Amino acid sequence: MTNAEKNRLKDKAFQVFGVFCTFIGLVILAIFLIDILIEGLARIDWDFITSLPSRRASRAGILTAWAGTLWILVLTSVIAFPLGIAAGVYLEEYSKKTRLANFLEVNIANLAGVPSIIYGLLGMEMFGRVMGLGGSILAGALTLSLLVLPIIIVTTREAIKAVPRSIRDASYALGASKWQTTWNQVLPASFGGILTGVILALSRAVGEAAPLIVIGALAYVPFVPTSPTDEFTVLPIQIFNWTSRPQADFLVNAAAAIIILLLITFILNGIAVYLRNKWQKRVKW
Amino acid sequence: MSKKNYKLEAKDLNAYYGSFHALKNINIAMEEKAVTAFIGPSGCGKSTFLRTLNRMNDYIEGFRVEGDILLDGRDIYAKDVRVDELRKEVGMVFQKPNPFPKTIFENVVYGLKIQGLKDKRVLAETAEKSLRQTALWDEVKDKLDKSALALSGGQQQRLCIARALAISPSVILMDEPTSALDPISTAKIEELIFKLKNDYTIVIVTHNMQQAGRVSDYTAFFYMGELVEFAKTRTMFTSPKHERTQNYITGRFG
Amino acid sequence: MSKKNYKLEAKDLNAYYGSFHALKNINIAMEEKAVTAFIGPSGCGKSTFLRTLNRMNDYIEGFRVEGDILLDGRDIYAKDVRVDELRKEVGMVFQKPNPFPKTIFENVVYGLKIQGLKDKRVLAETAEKSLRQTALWDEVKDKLDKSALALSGGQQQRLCIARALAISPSVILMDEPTSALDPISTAKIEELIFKLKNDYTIVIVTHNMQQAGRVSDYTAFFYMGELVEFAKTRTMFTSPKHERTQNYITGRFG
Amino acid sequence: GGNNKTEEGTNGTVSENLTGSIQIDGSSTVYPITEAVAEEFRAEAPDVKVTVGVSGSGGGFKKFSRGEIDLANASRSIKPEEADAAKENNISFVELSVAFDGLTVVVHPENNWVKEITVAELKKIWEPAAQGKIKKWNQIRPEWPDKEIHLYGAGVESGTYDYFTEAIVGKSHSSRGDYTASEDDNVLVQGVSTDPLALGFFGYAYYEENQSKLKAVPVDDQNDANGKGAILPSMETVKDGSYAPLSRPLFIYVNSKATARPEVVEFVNFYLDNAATLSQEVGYIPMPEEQYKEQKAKFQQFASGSAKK
Amino acid sequence: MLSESVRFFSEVSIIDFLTDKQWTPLFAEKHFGILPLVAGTLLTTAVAIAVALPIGLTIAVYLNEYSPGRFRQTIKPLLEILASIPTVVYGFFALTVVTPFLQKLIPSLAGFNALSAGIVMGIMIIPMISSLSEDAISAVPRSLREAAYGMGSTRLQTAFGVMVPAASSGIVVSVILAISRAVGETMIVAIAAGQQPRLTLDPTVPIETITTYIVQVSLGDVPHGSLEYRTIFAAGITLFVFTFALNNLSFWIKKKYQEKYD
Ligand SMILES: Nc1ncnc2c1ncn2[C@@H]1O[C@H](COP(=O)(O)OP(=O)(O)OP(=O)(O)O)[C@@H](O)[C@H]1O
Ligand SMILES: Nc1ncnc2c1ncn2[C@@H]1O[C@H](COP(=O)(O)OP(=O)(O)OP(=O)(O)O)[C@@H](O)[C@H]1O
Ligand SMILES: [Mg+2]
Ligand SMILES: [Mg+2]
Repeated sequence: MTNAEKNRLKDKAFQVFGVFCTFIGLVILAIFLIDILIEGLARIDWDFITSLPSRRASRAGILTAWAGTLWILVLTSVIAFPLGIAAGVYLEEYSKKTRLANFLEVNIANLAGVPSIIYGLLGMEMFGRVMGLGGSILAGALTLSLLVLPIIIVTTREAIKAVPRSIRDASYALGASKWQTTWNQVLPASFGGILTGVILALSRAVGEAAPLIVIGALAYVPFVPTSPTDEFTVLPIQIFNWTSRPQADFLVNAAAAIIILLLITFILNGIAVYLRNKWQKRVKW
Repeated sequence: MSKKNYKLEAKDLNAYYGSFHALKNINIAMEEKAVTAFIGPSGCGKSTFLRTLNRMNDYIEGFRVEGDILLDGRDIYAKDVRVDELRKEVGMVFQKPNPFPKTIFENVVYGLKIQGLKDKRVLAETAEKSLRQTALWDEVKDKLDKSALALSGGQQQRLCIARALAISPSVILMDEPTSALDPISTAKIEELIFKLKNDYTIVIVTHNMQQAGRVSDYTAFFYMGELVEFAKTRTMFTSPKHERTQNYITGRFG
Repeated sequence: MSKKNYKLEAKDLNAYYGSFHALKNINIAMEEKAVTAFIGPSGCGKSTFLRTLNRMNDYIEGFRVEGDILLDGRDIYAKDVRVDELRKEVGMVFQKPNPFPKTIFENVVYGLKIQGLKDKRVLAETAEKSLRQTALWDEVKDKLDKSALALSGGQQQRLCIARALAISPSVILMDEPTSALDPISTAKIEELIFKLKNDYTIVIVTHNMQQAGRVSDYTAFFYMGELVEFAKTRTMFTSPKHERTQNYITGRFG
Repeated sequence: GGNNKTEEGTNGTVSENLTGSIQIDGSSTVYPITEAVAEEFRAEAPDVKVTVGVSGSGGGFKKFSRGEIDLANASRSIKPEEADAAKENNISFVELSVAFDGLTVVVHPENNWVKEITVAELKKIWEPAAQGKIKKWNQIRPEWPDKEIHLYGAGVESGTYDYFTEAIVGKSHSSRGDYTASEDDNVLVQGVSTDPLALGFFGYAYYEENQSKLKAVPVDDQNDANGKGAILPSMETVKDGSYAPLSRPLFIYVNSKATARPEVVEFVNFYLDNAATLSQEVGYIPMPEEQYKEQKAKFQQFASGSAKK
Repeated sequence: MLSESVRFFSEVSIIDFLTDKQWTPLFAEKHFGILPLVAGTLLTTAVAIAVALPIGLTIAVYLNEYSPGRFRQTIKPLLEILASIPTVVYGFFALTVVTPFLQKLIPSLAGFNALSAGIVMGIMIIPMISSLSEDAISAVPRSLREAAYGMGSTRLQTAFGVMVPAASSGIVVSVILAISRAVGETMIVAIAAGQQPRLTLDPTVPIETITTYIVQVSLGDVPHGSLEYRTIFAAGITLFVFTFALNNLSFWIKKKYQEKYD
């Protein structure tokens, strides 16, 4: 066999492997979704979405939980995304490449590996006790923001780094300041990549229960939060709670709640995916 | 000679890429409202010197300059110089065309927009004017809202020139602005340079001796990082002082 | 004419970027072991056509060809054609130099390595040979292990030519291979082309009429996506059939 | 109660138009009962906002001793250091038991050799000295097969584990470490029901819900005073105390400061009035009637005591 | 956190902490050897990365180099859903689907083990690697891809010879983030891996990870403020040191192999 044939074979083999891997991913996803749908879909009805928690599985609903999840996600997005992107931009474009900066760089990635519960403990002390926010939505959102910031910062930096030097050169040479270059050229060109970070950050935040429990999110909340200082519960807490109940009916409830949770993620991710596709199509060099 | 007439001066300029000594003790003074051409074999340091004149090399890791570069008598490497202001004064066209991944129109008006100009009419007018100056208007007028990356090599090059002209700098640095252009477009750009000379100071890098002869008032010949000879173009092309210059110009070299 | 002698043929070729008709009904047959030059104003479709000859346009979204391109009589757009094999046959030097972000040495031997060649000595020898052919050896022999991106524009261009030569394709497509080169380097590349002609079929895009005159056996003149005239270079330069060609060659155009 | 007007002992009658809020946190084991009570209480006093958290007995007591919550759910008694912390903040409290949880010893349904087990045998299996030594069924009873034994039990940080070690080994937190642990009893159910060599323990409700997949083992405490021989856990045997020593009480703790608020007093009374039915509904075992009375009296006394202060 | 750890180490010798082979801080007879937890963390993370890195990178390359654009645009967000499935679901999936399946292949596999937990964790972090790497690869200028194809490279050679090295910075970061997520993951391991601190590198037996331990204790019934409770801070610090070392290593690798393309 000649080298060319070998290479061709490898190429084909990889293609097959690529299809295989992609389909593994998709098949697993399908298994999850189908499994959850089969188990939980029948349970979803208007009552389920609009009822309060209850000891009776058939009457229990997730009104306060999904409302809390939405609150938390929106607030977290509002806090974490601008902050994370700004920090990423600052670190990549502005900060001097000193030893300290290098050290910081390594450690921000490091923070992504700190277990979420530690963020919970930190959040409880910082936001709950010191800032006096207690177990409020705001405290929860701030805590989750801390949790996802490293992901956003690090992905932002990478996306920015990937913008070719020549684009920056062109902008600088036209008299653009650093900020203008960043804002008009670098950010638009890297926005697709940044959005991937945002998607992954959201995906992470949406499923967290432990840190929120620690900062004081509750399991039984019989009223819908109306302001960021209200107490709250979130879907993951409800889900964890239900999965650890002995009655099988609660497991069905959990599956149904998971469907709703995924739906919320879908919608939020969907917005980001839509934007990403738009941006990435525009930018091709 | 009185200093007054010099727009740009380099004094004892040395430049290094890390340990590589790219520019060696350059002393040159370029006249206002004149065209200076840089010539010399590939890799001799022309682009490096050109980029040093508006501090575009600041962003290259390990790059270092010693000595002074004066624009209107002021050191552009001084602490208090704002590089963005400097670059509005000293425009640049790069050796490799580098359009933004935006529309053609956005490319041309970019410089104006960042200066805060918003008036749509003025933007459109300037865009048209710059594109006409670079003989690109007819080719792109129907696709101003298409991506600049979908242009041919020569079109991109002219677009980059148009983009630099749009902000009306007082000095324009051009690194082989016609390398990808056909003779007619080249002629148009040369004409343009000739016209621009009335208002602007122009520095151009070129490999085309005829071009240097046609458009420039002064010529600087670089060789291996050194400025071998700098003189009136006519003088240099007819009676160069150095043998090296002579050999290079007549193509008897290497 | 017998088909035998034609290395490359295009038959009723049309090409589109989306709805933009970039090449219009091109019919051309290029002889083996000859140099064919493509000339024409910027944006007329030279690069597009060149890139169609080794299917580099496959990767551009919205790009579409109709008609046939035959290499040694076989349609290169046929289903069973392996593009990677095709491109080993039909090498290419792009209009904008695009070295890999690797060392100079790695750049030159890349093509050999992907073909599975591992012998260090052979690699080193081929690298030296190719770099000598493109007159780059002396400039880079001490920094073969440095990044190719730290080269000057002209050096990068020669590196890309060297890289394409190293895999010894039977056809070499060059898109303005000397646009960033000084006259001496240009002369060396032209000499090289002249030598290569003995073994290779060469297609070259150039804006330099003198260059076309010096190196090519045949010349094709493109205008607005059409092949206006295709003839022996000597014939075309002395007695062009079309007025347009005449005007373009003599620079009386626009 | 001291300054409120609850009619004693009547289920579910609560004075109208109460307002305010009640914060409860603590053990996730007790949570279902409290949730059920809160749910029912809401029907009685819709303007009282009751919230319940699940940050564990430890987390609950921490908040409790800082005065951040009114009631703490607990699956174990308060520890001296936690009580001290409460004292520092001038908080006194009362412990009220609200239901039983019967820890059930289970094996795989295909296990045909274990018909019953004694506390001594359980101790032999679970005590620290057993670690790495007791590995086979026949080491416990020679007639049992020469097969590995796989152990499943509550996580070491749970009140369940606390109680189990205390009851079986005799010393809290003293046991072998090489067993599969989880605080999620459903996980343990999954483990035991798929492992023919398994022996595990967890809450009665989880056994009851999964009877087809599990086999409960009668436990003999060798004390004929509370039932002779090996006894299977069931509603009755746990309630009447004959299933010993593995039925444990679950608690709520009430903060003295909170008892100044009528809604809290009402709530606790309501809790004790309804715990019997509600705890059974969510899978736990109610205490005998008279014990609820005792708890209620205890609370009344405490509430009036702290009201005087 | 630091002060809590300091208090912890004033009560427990750091030497015991690092050398004792048993971790039983909650038992009557206490041992404070962190090594079993570190081993558990290492093990599950290694399994997860062994699953996610090849699959994730393959998907990234496949989507970028082989598949048509539309396909990529649909597949990428679909795969990203994998990252947002609640981890309880993954945990039970590992326990009730993956473990029984694996037991058919490896009969000696324990019902709770690091292998299933690791594999499932790997599935969870696939999108981190596939999406971020794909972004990094597609940010490489087209001229480089053209250069490679122009030399007669196959798609595979273009991908791994040119595109992946040019995108290495972004790819390394995607892997770092994925590892971080795996290291910090709790629920999957808590449900499927058995929670038995055990100093072993055998993935077929039950283990416990640092994070599981931390979560169980902080949400369990242990009194806060006690020595037992403070172990979680010591464990947290250990984890931090662990990821710190890991990150420094990967940054060093990144620096060394990074290619700049302009
Ligand atoms: N990717 C693209 N998408 C759309 N249109 C394109 C694209 N690339 C080139 N074109 C258009 O196709 C026409 C031919 O382009 P081509 O690059 O072939 O010109 P050329 O003859 O090589 O010009 P030059 O000498 O300037 O390089 C031009 O009008 C150009 O604007
Ligand atoms: N970024 C860099 N790092 C290190 N060396 C560099 C870098 N850029 C250029 N050089 C080297 O510096 C020397 C001068 O380069 P420069 O780009 O100024 O040449 P030039 O005169 O513009 O050549 P050309 O006509 O080929 O564009 C060359 O030898 C080149 O290899
Ligand atoms: Mg140059
Ligand atoms: Mg072209």
